[in-house]
Amino acid sequence: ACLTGCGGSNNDSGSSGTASSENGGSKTDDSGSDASGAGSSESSSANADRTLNIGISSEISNIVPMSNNVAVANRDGLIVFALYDPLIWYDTVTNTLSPWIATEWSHNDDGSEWYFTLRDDVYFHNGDKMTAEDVAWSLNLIPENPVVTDANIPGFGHAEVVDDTHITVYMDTPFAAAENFFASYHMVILDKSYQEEVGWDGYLDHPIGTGPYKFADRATGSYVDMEANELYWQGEPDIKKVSLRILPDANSQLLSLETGEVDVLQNVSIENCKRIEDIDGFTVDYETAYAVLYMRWGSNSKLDTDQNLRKAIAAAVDPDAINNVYNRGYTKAVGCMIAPGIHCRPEDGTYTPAQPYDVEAAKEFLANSTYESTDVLSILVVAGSKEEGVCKIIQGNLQDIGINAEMKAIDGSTYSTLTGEGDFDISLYTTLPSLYDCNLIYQYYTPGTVSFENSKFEGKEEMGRLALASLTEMDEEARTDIFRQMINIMNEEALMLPLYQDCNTFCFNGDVTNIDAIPGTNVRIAEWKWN
Amino acid sequence: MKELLNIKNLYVQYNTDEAVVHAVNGVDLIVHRGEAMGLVGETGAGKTTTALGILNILPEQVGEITEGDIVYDGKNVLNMSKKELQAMRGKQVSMIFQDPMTSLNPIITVGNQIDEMLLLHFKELTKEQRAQKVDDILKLVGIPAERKHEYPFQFSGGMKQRIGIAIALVCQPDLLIADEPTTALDVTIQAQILQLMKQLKRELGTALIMITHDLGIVAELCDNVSVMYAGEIVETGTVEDIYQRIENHPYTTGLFNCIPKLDSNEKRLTPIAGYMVDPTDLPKGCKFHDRCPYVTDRCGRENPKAYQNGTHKIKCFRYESWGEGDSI
Amino acid sequence: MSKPVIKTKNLTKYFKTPRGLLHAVESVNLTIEEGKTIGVVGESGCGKTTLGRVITRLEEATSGEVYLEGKEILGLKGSAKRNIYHDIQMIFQDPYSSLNPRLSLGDIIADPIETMGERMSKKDLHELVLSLMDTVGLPPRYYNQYPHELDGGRRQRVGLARALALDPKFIVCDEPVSALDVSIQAQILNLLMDLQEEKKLAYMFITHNLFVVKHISHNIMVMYMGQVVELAEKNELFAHPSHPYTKALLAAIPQPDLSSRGKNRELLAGEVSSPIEPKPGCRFSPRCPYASEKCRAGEIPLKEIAPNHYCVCTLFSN
Amino acid sequence: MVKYILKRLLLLIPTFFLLTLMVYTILSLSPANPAFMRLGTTATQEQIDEINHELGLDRPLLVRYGTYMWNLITKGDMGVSWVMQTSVYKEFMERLPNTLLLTALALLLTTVVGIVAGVFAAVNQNSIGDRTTMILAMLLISLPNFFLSLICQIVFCLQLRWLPVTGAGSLKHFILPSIMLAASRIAGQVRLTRSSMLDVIGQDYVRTAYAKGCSKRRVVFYHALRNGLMPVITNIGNNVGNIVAGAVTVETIFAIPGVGSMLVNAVRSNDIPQVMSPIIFISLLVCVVNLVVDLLYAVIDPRVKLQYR
Amino acid sequence: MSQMGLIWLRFRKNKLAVIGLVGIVIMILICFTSPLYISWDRVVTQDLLITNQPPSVQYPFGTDQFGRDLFARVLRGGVYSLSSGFIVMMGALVLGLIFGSIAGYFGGMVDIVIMRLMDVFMSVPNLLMAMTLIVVFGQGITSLWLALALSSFPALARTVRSAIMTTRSAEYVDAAHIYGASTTKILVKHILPNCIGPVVISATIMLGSTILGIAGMGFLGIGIASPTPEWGTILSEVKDVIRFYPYLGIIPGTAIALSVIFVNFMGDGLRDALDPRMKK
Ligand SMILES: Nc1ncnc2c1ncn2[C@@H]1O[C@H](COP(=O)(O)OP(=O)(O)OP(=O)(O)O)[C@@H](O)[C@H]1O
Ligand SMILES: Nc1ncnc2c1ncn2[C@@H]1O[C@H](COP(=O)(O)OP(=O)(O)OP(=O)(O)O)[C@@H](O)[C@H]1O
Ligand SMILES: [Mg+2]
Ligand SMILES: [Mg+2]
Repeated sequence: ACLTGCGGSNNDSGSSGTASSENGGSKTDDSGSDASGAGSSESSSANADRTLNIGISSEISNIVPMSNNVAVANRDGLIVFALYDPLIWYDTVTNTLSPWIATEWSHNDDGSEWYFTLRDDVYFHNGDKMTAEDVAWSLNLIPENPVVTDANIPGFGHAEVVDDTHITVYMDTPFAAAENFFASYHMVILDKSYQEEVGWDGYLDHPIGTGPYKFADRATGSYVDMEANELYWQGEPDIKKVSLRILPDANSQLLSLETGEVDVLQNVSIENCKRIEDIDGFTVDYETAYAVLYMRWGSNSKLDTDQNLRKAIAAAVDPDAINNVYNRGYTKAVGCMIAPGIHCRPEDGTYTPAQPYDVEAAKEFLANSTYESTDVLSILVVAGSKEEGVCKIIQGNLQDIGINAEMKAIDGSTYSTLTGEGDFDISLYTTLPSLYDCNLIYQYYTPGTVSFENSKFEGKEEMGRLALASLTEMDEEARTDIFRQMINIMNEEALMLPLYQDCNTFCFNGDVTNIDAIPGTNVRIAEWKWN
Repeated sequence: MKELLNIKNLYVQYNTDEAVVHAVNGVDLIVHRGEAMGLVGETGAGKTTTALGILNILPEQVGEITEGDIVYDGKNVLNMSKKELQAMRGKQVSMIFQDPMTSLNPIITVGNQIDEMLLLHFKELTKEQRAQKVDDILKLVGIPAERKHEYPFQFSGGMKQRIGIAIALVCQPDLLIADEPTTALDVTIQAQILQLMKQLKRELGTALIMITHDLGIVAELCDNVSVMYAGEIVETGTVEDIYQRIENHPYTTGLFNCIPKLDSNEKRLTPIAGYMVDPTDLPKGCKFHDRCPYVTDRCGRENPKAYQNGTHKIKCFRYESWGEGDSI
Repeated sequence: MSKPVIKTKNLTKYFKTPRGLLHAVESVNLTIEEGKTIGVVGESGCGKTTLGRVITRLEEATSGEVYLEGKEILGLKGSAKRNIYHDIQMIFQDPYSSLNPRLSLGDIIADPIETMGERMSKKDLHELVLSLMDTVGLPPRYYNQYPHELDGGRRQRVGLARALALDPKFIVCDEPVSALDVSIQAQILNLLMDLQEEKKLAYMFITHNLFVVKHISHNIMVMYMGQVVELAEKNELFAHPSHPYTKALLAAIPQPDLSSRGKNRELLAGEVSSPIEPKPGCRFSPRCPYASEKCRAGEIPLKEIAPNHYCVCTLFSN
Repeated sequence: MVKYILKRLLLLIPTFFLLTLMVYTILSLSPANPAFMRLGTTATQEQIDEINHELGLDRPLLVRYGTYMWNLITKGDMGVSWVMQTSVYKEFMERLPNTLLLTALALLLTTVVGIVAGVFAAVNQNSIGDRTTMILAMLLISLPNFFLSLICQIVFCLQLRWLPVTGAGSLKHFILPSIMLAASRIAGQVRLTRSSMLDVIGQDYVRTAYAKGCSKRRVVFYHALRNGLMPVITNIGNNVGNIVAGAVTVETIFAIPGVGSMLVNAVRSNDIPQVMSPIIFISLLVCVVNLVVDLLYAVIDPRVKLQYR
Repeated sequence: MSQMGLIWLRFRKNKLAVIGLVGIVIMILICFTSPLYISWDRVVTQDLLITNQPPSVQYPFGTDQFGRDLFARVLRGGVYSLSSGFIVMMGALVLGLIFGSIAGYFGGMVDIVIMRLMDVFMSVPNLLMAMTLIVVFGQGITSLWLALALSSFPALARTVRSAIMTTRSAEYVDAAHIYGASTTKILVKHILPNCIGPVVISATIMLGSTILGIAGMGFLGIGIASPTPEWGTILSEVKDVIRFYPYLGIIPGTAIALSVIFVNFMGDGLRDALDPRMKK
C-alpha cells in the first residue's frame, strides 16, 4: 500500500524491462530463469501488484552497511542481500563460495593481495552503472569504520582500481578468512557518486545498491518496502513488491500470518511452528542453523579460575533434554561452539568433545570445587530472548546438583556491557559466526580485548597465542589444526559450554513458494516466487 | 377564600441503610388562596419533608410517601403524570430553599437561572419578552437588572436569597413555599427579606407556606400557623389563636418559653425537658408525651385527636373539652 | 470592681489575600472581668470569630497586645505559649466539626488533660473525665460513645467539658448555640450560666442572636467590619442604642409576639462592603442614614456617651 | 486569560527541567556502557575509551545534560542515537504521529465512554444498568493488557476478520489498539464520573431545578453534568500520563511504530538521546494536557474563569 | 456503635463489596497456606517430559512449557502477587503519607515544591522507572516494588494532601491547638486518622493495579525473574504459546482477574461505606 515513496522507479519501468531481459540472457548463474520464466509471467499477472509481506521481529540495525560505526546484525541478512550485492556469494547450504559481483578472485601466496575481476553488467538502482571505482570505494570504507570492521577483517589495508573490471585489495597483514569477509553482509557495494551527491544522511534515507530489490519506503520501527529491480543483473525477481514488517510480539506475528496480513514469518519459535504446520494452507520449513547456543563464564567470576566448578556445571547441564523436549528435537547437539561445516572447523571426532551430561560426575566436580552452598550464580540472558526459556531449564539442571542459580534477564546493552566487563557468572547466548568462519573462537581469545585481558583462567596464554596465529594462517589445514587445539583446550578446561545448534525456520502461506530455510542468514528473497 | 392546597393524612418515610426514618406521620394541612401559613417546628420535625412532598421531589429511592393525599387545586399531586408535575412545579407551586449558598447552580448566570423558569413554563414568550420579565423581577427583589449576567458566587448571601425568591416568583405562582428563607442570613438582611415577602404577598396575592423555627418571623408575616412536632402537626390556628398564649399545645408553650426575652431580666430559661424523639423509633401515643409537663398515662397509650375551638385546633388531651374537630 | 482576666490593647488582625489586606479586626480594646460575660455581636464576617481566635492565639495578631491577668501573652513562645491554655479555652460553633469523629467522648475530654495537665493514673483520669461529664450534664454511659451518635446539644456539652478540663479562667464561646434548636439552646445557655456562677468563669460570647446575647452577657460589644462601634452594659445598650448600626440591628429583630405585626420596619439599605483595604473613617458610613463628610474623614474616637457606654460615631464626637 | 496561560507556561519550565534532569540522571546511573553495545565481545580498552569520548561520556553528568538541553533548545537538535547513529529527531518525528493518534483516540474513548457510562450509571443509581456498567468497567481492568489484547485479536481479527492484527497504515489499524489502551483507564473514569455525578445530583441546586419543573433529562444535562464534570476533567490530565505509558505495551503488541516502543527500545539499549525525546514528549504532553484541562475548567467554571481575568 | 462499626454496617449491606472481601480473603487464605502442603520443589521442579500437559488429576491445572506443576505455581504465585500488591501499596502509602501530609499541613512554598516534584514523578512512566531501576539495582522483585511504589505514590500524596487540607481547618484541630497539642500530635492523632478514608480507597485500588502492573512488566521482559511463580510472570512466561495451550493462560489470568476484581469491589464498597453521601 505504501509503495509510492519512490517516484523515479515508476518512470524507469518501461525501459528497464528490456534491460532486464538482456541481462537475463547473459547471466551465468543457475537461477533457473528459463524454468521459472513461464511460471513467473503467469503468476505475475495474478500477483503482479501484490505485495509480499514478511514479518520480522525486530528493527533493522543498519540499512546501509559500512555507512557508519554500526554493525549490521545477523538478522538483517534478509534485507541486506535484497538491496545489495557482496563481491562473492557464500552458499551456507553447501558451504561454498561462488562468483557474484566478482566473477573471479584470487590472492597472492602470503595473502597480502587479493585480485578481483568484476562483472560489467551491474547497475545501481538509480540506473548508474556499477564501476570498479564504486567497488574500490566501497572497500575503502572499511578502515573508516574501524569499530565494526576491525573485528571482522583485521589487517585490511586498502583497495585500488586496476581497470574497469579489476581491482586489487591490499592487506597490511594477511587475514585467513578474508574471502569469507568479502562474501559477508559487512561488505556490500555502494554507489559512490550517489553518496557524494546526497551524503550519508541521504544514503540512509534512501539507500541504493545493486541488489535484486530497490528500496522504496521505510518507517522506523514499522516497515521497509522494496520493489523488484528490473535492472538486476540476474534478472528481475518474481515477486515485485516486498514489505518487511516489524512485528515484535510473537502472538501478533502468528495472527497476522493466519489472517493473511503477512505471507512469511521468519524464525518463529519451534513450538508455534508446529502449530502452524497443523493449519491448512501453511508451510513451515526448518533448517538446522550454524548459530550455536553456548554458555560462557564471567572473567570476574569464581568460574573463571575454578575449573572444577566449570566442569560441574558442564556435566550438570543436559543439552539433549533441552534439544529434544524444549525444542522438540529440531535443534542439534554440538561438540564445540562452532557448528559443523563452518570454514576451518575440525571434523567431529578429531577433537575432544565437550563435557558430557553426567550428574554423578557433576556432583563430584562440584565437591572438589570452591562452590559453597550459599553461593548464588547469576545467569545472564537478554530479556525476552529464546535463551530466557533455556536458562530456566538450566536453572533446573543446576538445582539438581545443588547449585543455586538466579536468572538475570536484562536488556541488550546491559548484557553487552556486563559480558564485556566480565561481571557475571554465566551467560547464555546464541551466536552465528558472521563470516561463517571459526571467527567466534579467536574473537573471544584475542589478546587486547577487555574480556580476555580481565580473565585469569589457566590456559590463557596459550589460547591467546593460538588465536593470533589463527588470524594469519592462510593454510586451511594448518589453520584447522590451530582451531582443533583451541577447541581441545576449551573443552578440556570447560572454557565454554556449547549446548546446541539452533534451528532456522520460515513459516509461510500457500501463496508463496520456493522459500527455503538455510543454516545461515543470507536469505535471498529474490528466489521466492508467487504460487 | 378558596382552598388551594389540601394535604390529607400524609406519611413520608426515608428508607436509609441503617433504618427507616419516619419523617412525616399523618399531616393534614390546608392552605387557601392568598393565605400565609407558618409552619413551625424544631429541627427534624419534618417541615422540609412536607414541603418536598407537595412538589413530589423527595429524594429518589430514599424518600417514600407511604400514605395520604396531596391535593393541589383539586388535583392529586401523587397521581399526576410526569408532564403534569413538571408543569405544576415552578408555575403553580414554587419553592425557596433554606440555604441560598447551595441552592443556586454555581455555573449558570443568575439571569439564566431565572430565565429558565420562563423558558420552561412560558414557551410562547420571545427572548426579549423573557429578558424583560427577568429584569422586572430582579428589580422587584431589589437587584440591579444589569447584574443578571453574573454568577451566584458574585453575590452575597442575602442577594442570593433574593435571587432565589426571584426565581420562585417569576412565574407568579399561586403558592410559594419558603423553606426557612432567612435562617442562613444576618438579622439585618433577614429583615430585608421579610419586608420583601410581605410586600410580595400584598402585591401579588400569592399564597405562602412559610417554614421556619423562628416564632418571630411567623408573628410578623403569617395569617395562620401550624406547629409541627415529630412529623405531626400538633397545633394549628390563626396567628392570633396561637400568639395569645392562653391555650396552646404544651410543645408550643415550651417553644415560646425557650426563647430568651428582651424585656425581662430572668436569670434562667425554661427549656423543654428531654430531647426530640428519634424519628426512626417513634413512641406510642402522643409523640411529645415523654417531654410534656402535663403528661398522663393516657398520653403514652393513645395518640390524641385534634380538638377544635373555632379556627384553633390542638392535638392534646388537655383540650378534649373543645370537642373533636377535623383532623390536622 | 472585680479583677480583669483578659484585656486587649489595639488588637488588630489583617489577612493577606490576593486582592489586598483584609482588615478583619481593627484596633480592638476590651476588658473582660472575672465571672463576667462580654457579648460580641455583629453581622456575618465582621470579625467576631477572628477576634476570638486572635485572643486565643489560634491566629497570630498583626499588632496589639493581649493581657491575661496582667501578663502580655502575644509575645510568648513555645511552652510558655502553650501554658496560657491552662487559663484560656474556647468552644466552637459547629458541634459537628469540633469533635474528632475518631475519638470516643472519654478520649476527647481526656486529651487536654493528657496533653497539658499533670500526670495521673488511668483510673484518676477516668474519674476526672466522668466528673467533668457530670458537670456538663452528660451521664457516664456516654463515656465510650462516639460523637456521631450524639445530637448537637449533647455534643456541645462535650465541647464544653473539654474546655473545662484544664480548669480555665476564660472561655471564648464562638456562637456555641447558633446551630442548635431553641430548646437545646436554652439548655446550653443555662448550663453556661450555671458554670459561670460556680467557677467564676469569664466568657467572651460571640453570636449574632440578639435574644441570646441579651440573656447571657453583662456587657455587649457591637462590631461592624472589624471595628468596635458600640460597647455598653447590656440593659443600657438595649435601652439606649446609640450607634446607627446598633439601632438598625435592634430594629431588625422579629419579635415573637404580635406587637410588630403589620408594621413596616425601618431597614438598612445596601449590603456590607468589602473589608479588603477599606477606606478610612467609619466603615458603616456607606449604609448610614446619618453619614456626613466627617464620617469619611478619618479616625473617629471612642466616646463615653454615658457611664460605661462607649460609642464610635461622629454623632457623639462633640 | 492570556496572562494566565503565559504564567502556566512559565511554570512548565522548572517542571520540565527537573523531569529531564531526573531521567537523564537515572539513566546515567545504569551500568550499561554504550561502547560495549557497539563493540561487543571484541572490544579493546582503547576502542571503548574512543567511543566514550565520542559520546562525551568522559565528561561530567551535568555538562552532558547541559549540552544536550542547550542543543535541544537552541537548535531543536535531539542528538544522534548512540546505538543506531541515526538522527533521533527524524525517528521521533516519524513515530510521533502514530503515538499522537493512538493516545488521542484512547483519550477520547476513555473520556467519552467513561463519561457517558458514568453519567448513565449515576442517573440510574443502583439499577441493573448501573450494576452492569460498573461490572463491565471492572472486567476491563481486571486482565493484564497484553492478555486482553490477545483475546480481542483472536476474536475480532482472526475469527471475525473485522480488524487487522497489526500495523499502523490506516485508521482501522488504530481501533483495537486504542480500545485496549483505553480499557485500563475507562473503569477509573466511569467510577469517578459516577461518584461525581451522584455527588452533584445530591446537591441543593439540583433539587431547585426539579422544583422549577425541569425534566430529569434537563436536570441531568443542563444542571448536573457540567458541575459533575469538573473532577472528571482533572482526571483526564492524570490519564494522559498513564495512557502514554500504556502505549508502550500496546504499540509492541499491535506493531505500531510509536514513541512508546521507541522508549522501550531505547531504554533497553540505554540510548540516552533516544530515551530523552519520548520523555520530553511525554512530559510536555502531560503538561500541555493539564494546561488544557485547566483552561477547560475555566470554561466550565465561571469562578475559575473570573479568577483568571 | 463506633464509627468503624457503622462503616462496617454500611459495607456489609453492599453485596459486591462483601463478595470482594470474602473473595480476596479466601484467595489470601488459599495462597498463603499453600506453603504448608506445596513444597518449593514442586513449584520449581521441571520435568521436560511432561511439558504443556492439560489439566489432570495429578496436575489439576496442567503443566507449563517446562513441565512445572501449574497448580503449585499458581497457588504459590499468589503469595508473591498478593504480597507484592500489598508491599507496593504500603510503600506508596508511606511515601504518600509523608509527602502528602508535609505538603498539606505546611502549605505555602513547601506545598508548591512538593507538588511540582509529584508532577515530575507522575509524568515518568512507571515502566521507564522500572526499567531504569532494574538496570541500576538489578532485576529482582525489589526493583519492581520500588518502581511501582515510586510511580504510584504521587497520586496518593495528592489524595493525602487534599484530605489534610480539608481536615486541617476542622474545628477539632483548632480545639487541639487550644489545649496545647504539638504539631506532631495533631497530625498523628487528629488529622491523619480522619484522612484515612480516601487514602484507604486509593490504596485498595492500587493493590489491584499493582498486580496488573507487575504482569505488564513481565510482558515487556522486565518482570520478576524466574523461577519465582508470580501470577503476572506465569502469564507472561506462557504468552507466546498461550494460543495453543489456552489453559496455561486462563488459569493465571483468572487468578489475576479475580484478585483485581475482588480488590476493586472491596475498594468501591469501602468508598461507599466511608462516604455517607453515597448512602442509599
Ligand atoms: N434524605 C434523607 N435521608 C434520610 N433521612 C432524612 C433525609 N432528609 C431528612 N431526613 C430525616 O427526616 C426527618 C425530617 O427532616 P426534615 O428535613 O423534613 O426536617 P425539618 O423540619 O425540615 O428540619 P430542619 O429545621 O432541620 O430543616 C429528620 O429526622 C431527618 O433526619
Ligand atoms: N484565614 C483567613 N484568611 C483570610 N481571610 C479571613 C480568614 N479568616 C477570616 N477571614 C476574613 O476575615 C473577616 C472576618 O471573619 P470572621 O470569621 O472573623 O467573621 P465573623 O464575624 O466570625 O463571621 P460569622 O458570623 O460568619 O462567623 C471575613 O471577611 C473573613 O472572610
Ligand atoms: Mg428543613
Ligand atoms: Mg464566625
